[in-house]
Amino acid sequence: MPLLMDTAVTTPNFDTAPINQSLTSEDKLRFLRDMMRIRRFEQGALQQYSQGKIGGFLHVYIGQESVAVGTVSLMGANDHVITAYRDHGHALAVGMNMNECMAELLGKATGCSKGKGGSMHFFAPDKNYWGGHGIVGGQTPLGLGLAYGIKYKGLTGAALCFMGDGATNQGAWYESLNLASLWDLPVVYIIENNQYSMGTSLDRSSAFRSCLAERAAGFAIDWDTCNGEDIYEVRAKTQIAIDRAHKQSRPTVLEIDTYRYYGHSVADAKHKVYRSEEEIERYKQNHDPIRLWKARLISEGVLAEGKYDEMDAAAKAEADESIKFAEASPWPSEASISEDVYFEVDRQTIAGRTGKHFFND
Amino acid sequence: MPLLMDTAVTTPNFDTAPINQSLTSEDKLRFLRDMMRIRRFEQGALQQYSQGKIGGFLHVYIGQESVAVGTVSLMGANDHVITAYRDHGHALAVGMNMNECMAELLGKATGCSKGKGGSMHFFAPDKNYWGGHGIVGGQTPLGLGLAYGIKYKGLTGAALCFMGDGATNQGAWYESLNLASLWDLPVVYIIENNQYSMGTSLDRSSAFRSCLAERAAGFAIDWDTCNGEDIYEVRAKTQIAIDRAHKQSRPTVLEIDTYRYYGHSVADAKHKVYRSEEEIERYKQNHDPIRLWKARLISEGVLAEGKYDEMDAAAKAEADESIKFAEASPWPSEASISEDVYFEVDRQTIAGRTGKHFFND
Amino acid sequence: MPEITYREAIRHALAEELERDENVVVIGEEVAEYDGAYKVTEGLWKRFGDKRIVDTPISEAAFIGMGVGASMLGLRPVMELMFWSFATVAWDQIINNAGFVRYMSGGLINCPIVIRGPANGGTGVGATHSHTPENMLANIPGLKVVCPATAYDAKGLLKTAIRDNDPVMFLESTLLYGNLGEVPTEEYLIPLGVADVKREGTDITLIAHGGAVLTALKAAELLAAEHDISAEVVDLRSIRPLDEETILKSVRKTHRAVLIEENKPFCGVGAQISSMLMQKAFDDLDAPVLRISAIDAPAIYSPHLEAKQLPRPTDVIAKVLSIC
Amino acid sequence: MPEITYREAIRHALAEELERDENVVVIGEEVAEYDGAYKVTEGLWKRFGDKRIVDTPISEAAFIGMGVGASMLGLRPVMELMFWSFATVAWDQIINNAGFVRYMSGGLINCPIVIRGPANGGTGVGATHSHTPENMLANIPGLKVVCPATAYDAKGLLKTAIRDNDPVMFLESTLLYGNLGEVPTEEYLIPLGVADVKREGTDITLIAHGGAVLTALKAAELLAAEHDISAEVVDLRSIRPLDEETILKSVRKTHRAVLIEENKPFCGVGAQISSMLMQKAFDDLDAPVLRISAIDAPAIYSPHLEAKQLPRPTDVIAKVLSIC
Ligand SMILES: Cc1ncc(C[n+]2csc(CCOP(=O)(O)OP(=O)(O)O)c2C)c(N)n1
Ligand SMILES: Cc1ncc(C[n+]2csc(CCOP(=O)(O)OP(=O)(O)O)c2C)c(N)n1
Ligand SMILES: [Mg+2]
Ligand SMILES: [Mg+2]
Repeated sequence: MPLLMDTAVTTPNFDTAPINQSLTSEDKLRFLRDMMRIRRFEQGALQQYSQGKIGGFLHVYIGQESVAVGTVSLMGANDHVITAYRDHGHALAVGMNMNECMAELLGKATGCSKGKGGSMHFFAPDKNYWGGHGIVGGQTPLGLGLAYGIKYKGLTGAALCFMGDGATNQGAWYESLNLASLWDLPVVYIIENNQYSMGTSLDRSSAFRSCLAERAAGFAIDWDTCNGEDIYEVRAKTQIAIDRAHKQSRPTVLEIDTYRYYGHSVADAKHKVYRSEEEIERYKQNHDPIRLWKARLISEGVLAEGKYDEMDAAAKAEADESIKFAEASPWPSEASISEDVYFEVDRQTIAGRTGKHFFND
Repeated sequence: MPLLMDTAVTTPNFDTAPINQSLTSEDKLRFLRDMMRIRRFEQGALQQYSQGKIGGFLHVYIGQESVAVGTVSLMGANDHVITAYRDHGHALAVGMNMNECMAELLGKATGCSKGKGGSMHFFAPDKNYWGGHGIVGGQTPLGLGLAYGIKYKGLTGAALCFMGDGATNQGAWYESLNLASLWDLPVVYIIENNQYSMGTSLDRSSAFRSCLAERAAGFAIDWDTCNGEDIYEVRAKTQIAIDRAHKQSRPTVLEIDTYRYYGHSVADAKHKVYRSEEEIERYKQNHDPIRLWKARLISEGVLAEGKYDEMDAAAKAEADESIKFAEASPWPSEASISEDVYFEVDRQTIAGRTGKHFFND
Repeated sequence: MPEITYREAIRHALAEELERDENVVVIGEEVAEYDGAYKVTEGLWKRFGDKRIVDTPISEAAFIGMGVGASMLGLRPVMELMFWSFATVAWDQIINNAGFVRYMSGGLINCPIVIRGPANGGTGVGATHSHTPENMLANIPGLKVVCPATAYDAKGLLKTAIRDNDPVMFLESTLLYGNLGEVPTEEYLIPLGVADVKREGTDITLIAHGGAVLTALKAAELLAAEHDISAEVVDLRSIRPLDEETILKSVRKTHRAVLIEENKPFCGVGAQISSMLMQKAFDDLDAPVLRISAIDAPAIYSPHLEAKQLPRPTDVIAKVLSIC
Repeated sequence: MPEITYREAIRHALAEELERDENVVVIGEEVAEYDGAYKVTEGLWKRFGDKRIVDTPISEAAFIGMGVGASMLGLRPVMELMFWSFATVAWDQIINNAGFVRYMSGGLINCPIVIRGPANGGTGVGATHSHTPENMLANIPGLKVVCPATAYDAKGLLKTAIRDNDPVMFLESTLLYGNLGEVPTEEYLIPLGVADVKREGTDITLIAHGGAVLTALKAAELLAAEHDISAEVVDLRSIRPLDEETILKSVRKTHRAVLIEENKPFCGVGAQISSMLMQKAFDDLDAPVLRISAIDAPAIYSPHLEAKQLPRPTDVIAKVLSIC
């Protein structure tokens, strides 16, 4: 499949889409800043990981920042987000702060999930952000449930449910598509197609006609593809899906082509074996969302000379600060292992005090 | 969705398809006899059920006989069949005898599964018949596995995997479709679309464009629909799929429209509530596969006057006989509850005699 | 007190909670227009309409996961599995999402969902349809597991389960649906985590849950009548949380116990209780605690044998006599 | 004898069986071109090629079910789950199809499949990725369950599992993959259902499986050195079939036992063994059999706490001292 990012076809001018026309310079600079913050945050995380301060997996989002930032920029009060384990970008995009995120990576009590979830499990329900889920495809029925809840409550909103290209091969998603279409649920499934599921390229994992999103057609669901390198396009196409959710309460599958520069996780030692250095370099040079957006804003006269470096320094400083914060934060207590299992126990309600809930003794 | 069986469009003359042209009169009469045998067998079973001799569920295939008989008539030595719990028709079509089937329904030791499986679990691996499976959609990966095995062994064959319209909403099937297409596996998924999954009509269970089978397109799999009332059409279209499996090792999804006259299972008290008497009557009058095939054979001069009644009497006698056989058969012994759990234990191999396998004491 | 069936008791619990809280929604296969495969939800769709009583396609993974997601937003979905056996296709959603989302989010999210349906053998539907997963579900910290044996308990426990703010797995039995029991007309709730002494006795404690409670009661009757043995019957009712105190109190009185379950034996609920008694009542025991489970094979179909695979009063009596 | 890692031992078992029987095929995510997420299958694809070593998409339900179907036709698929935790999305295929197809067909069909992969906590991957489902799997009559603790056992047991004609669930541990152990160069097989006394002792029996065996051995060392207590360590190796005789023999010698598992406690493997000892060694026991399991909460992420959630030698020692 020729990826949209790689076609010679000139991208239509998505900057003229109404949703983009209404953007102020501040908005545009905020997108840049948010992307840069994600990148700097993750660079900090990588460094912490290499120092052995972060356990388990670290799935880095670098290269894909425009997707989270572009889509999330469209969210209103009743729109919700849920994603898989590659979740730092979405977390920062919805407004989580670096401190709670870095502290979570280090497993500290001040982490967004009190050190219980780790890299794959960031949550901020107060920001309509429902995680951060480790089982591939497992979040797709949850996303459906968010849409169900929105509709049940009579609200006008959408559930943006992100997933990888590899996740499209989990059965629960198809069940979800059928329900979404059958019941007119306002869910937008956004496939972040970075062309690999771990070490498996798209053509070795998935059979399709023109693209993965087209599989939605069989369920009578509208779908589209999108060049993820361009925030304008991401916003324009996502807005169509959100409108469809808000106005017609209908689902959409939107496949956004993108690319990750790092391995699947930091432990992915072979990521320069299953794909070439050249390929990675080509994306960095020609398709980097930050680089492209920067160029765009310069050409639009929005980004002044010197401003970029200033923003970058600020992002880096914020990331450095978050590392300090995380390092200085306390570990969760040993007793906390047994907290947050049951609501009723945590609140010490009558229910929580009745009967034995834990069975070590 | 206008069902093929109900469209006014004149059916193309599938009798001229090469696979049908080569049929002898005996072949055609055999199809009739096989359909009649299925019907008479199940009528006998219904009677046994109403006498309380059969436990649990009894999912009757009556009305759908042309599908099993037509498709199975095309099977060669390396073609295999697997289906769901509505499995009596396929069982008799592949050549299982009524005795072992009726005895299984009554839970007797002489049953095809020694009384262990019951109505939903008929098996005859010697006839390439792999059951009989109770979990909706659960057989679809198994069917894929049969195709995998065929291909792995370098054989030219196909796995025919039957499923209901409702089963198309189980996720494992979509995973299977992707694998079948990606790996060029010779599997033919045959959706027996009888328009209901229990009390739920197709339009209340499934969102699709033109039909369920079209969902396969998203996986780059060929698909077709078929009027199941006509054996010629069933054979012609299934043969295309089998050829595709044999010659190109490619999968197919074939949706065959059909209808069940009885409830979902005998316990389905409301089957005249969720659909009308008239609807059932219309199918019986205008779309009954046995009635239509009989008329066809008479018009072709293949079925002589009086022959039909003779065949019907023979089928009924065979069914009656099978009831006698089943009734006269012994119950499985209490000890047999613990047999057939482990191969190694049953054979009393060294492995089977090492360590404790069962934990009641 | 009026007598109603176990089925009706569940239905009344649903109706009362639907009435009480507009966030309660009943979702499952055939629960609405068909009135429920086992008629538990009969009449609810007519009364509460499309929004509150929802028929689903055969997509357990998606609809259970959907219920979990909706519960995170504050709905209180009561999901019906036509059989608990079908949880096998939704296992990930139940275990990982319902079970763990509160923990993984450091307590930010909770999941007030109930998943209910029958979980029992003995109805001629074979191995795939006769699962009794209470042991597996209760293994998961984060889930609660309830197995009512009577109409009274079913109603009181289900109402509590629906109001509970944690995910509650509610395991019923098709074999109990038709059983009559006294149920008050006034509202009542039964807390989770409180066992019920269904019969008092002094010589031995029979511990059971779900359908096995009736087997235990029957055995207790026969033990009294034929062997002059006074058996106390403890109905666990709730598997997690578990009322260890009531169990221990009884065993400390009788000094003997037999555990009865329809679970398969290996790592069944009986194993857990036995190991607990080993640890906490070692010196109180005058004989080993014995267990009776289903015969350790997949559930057989044959109507002639099926009932023999499950614990029978005679099996209980034999075990009791071996230690009394 | 040469020392190789647990990982290599598994790889050698695979290679030898691939060589020996052309029906053996290794299937799973990233097992071929990537050499395995944990490098267990490293080099096999290069050596055996596309037909024998097969990469799959992320579709566990379909590919495990496919393996079951292919095994019915006589193949001997060895399926890798990247984590046993992902069995949750293939639960139905494992339980109902691999577990029950032989039974439901009255013995007409058998299913010589092996499903293998790591099943352990302790690697910083959180609750959804740290399942230890041996208790649930062994609850299913029809399945066999093996949990090797050493390189030697891993190799010998896996070779046997592949030749076994029943479905064998083979649970490894990422924390053991790098451990070295002596493994003979000559071929050997270890039967399923035979426990191994990993250390002899006279005062107490420590019973464990998988990674917990190493914890038990460490504890036994410290008990000897610091408390003059001689602990015997029984490694179950195979959970189902289970070697009750070796367990009983040891306990009848030492009269005391502590069970150690990385399972969660409720209905864990330890519960089963404890209940068995209650029944069969009641009069031999001088103290209650005690259990140590993982702390009863979903697996926590925090690197600081994770190891504390799993049984540690100090936990074992404390339990032992409480009854010795
Ligand atoms: C059910 C399940 N199977 C396997 C895994 C292991 N795994 C984690 S991520 C991943 C690749 C997913 O790729 P994709 O969906 O494309 O997302 P990306 O990593 O590219 O963002 C795999 C195989 C898992 N977490 N869950
Ligand atoms: C996973 C699962 N969910 C639910 C059921 C209960 N059930 C058995 S058959 C059936 C309807 C299936 O309809 P369809 O696939 O159209 O087949 P048909 O009965 O029409 O032949 C349902 C809901 C089941 N056996 N397995
Ligand atoms: Mg990807
Ligand atoms: Mg149907």
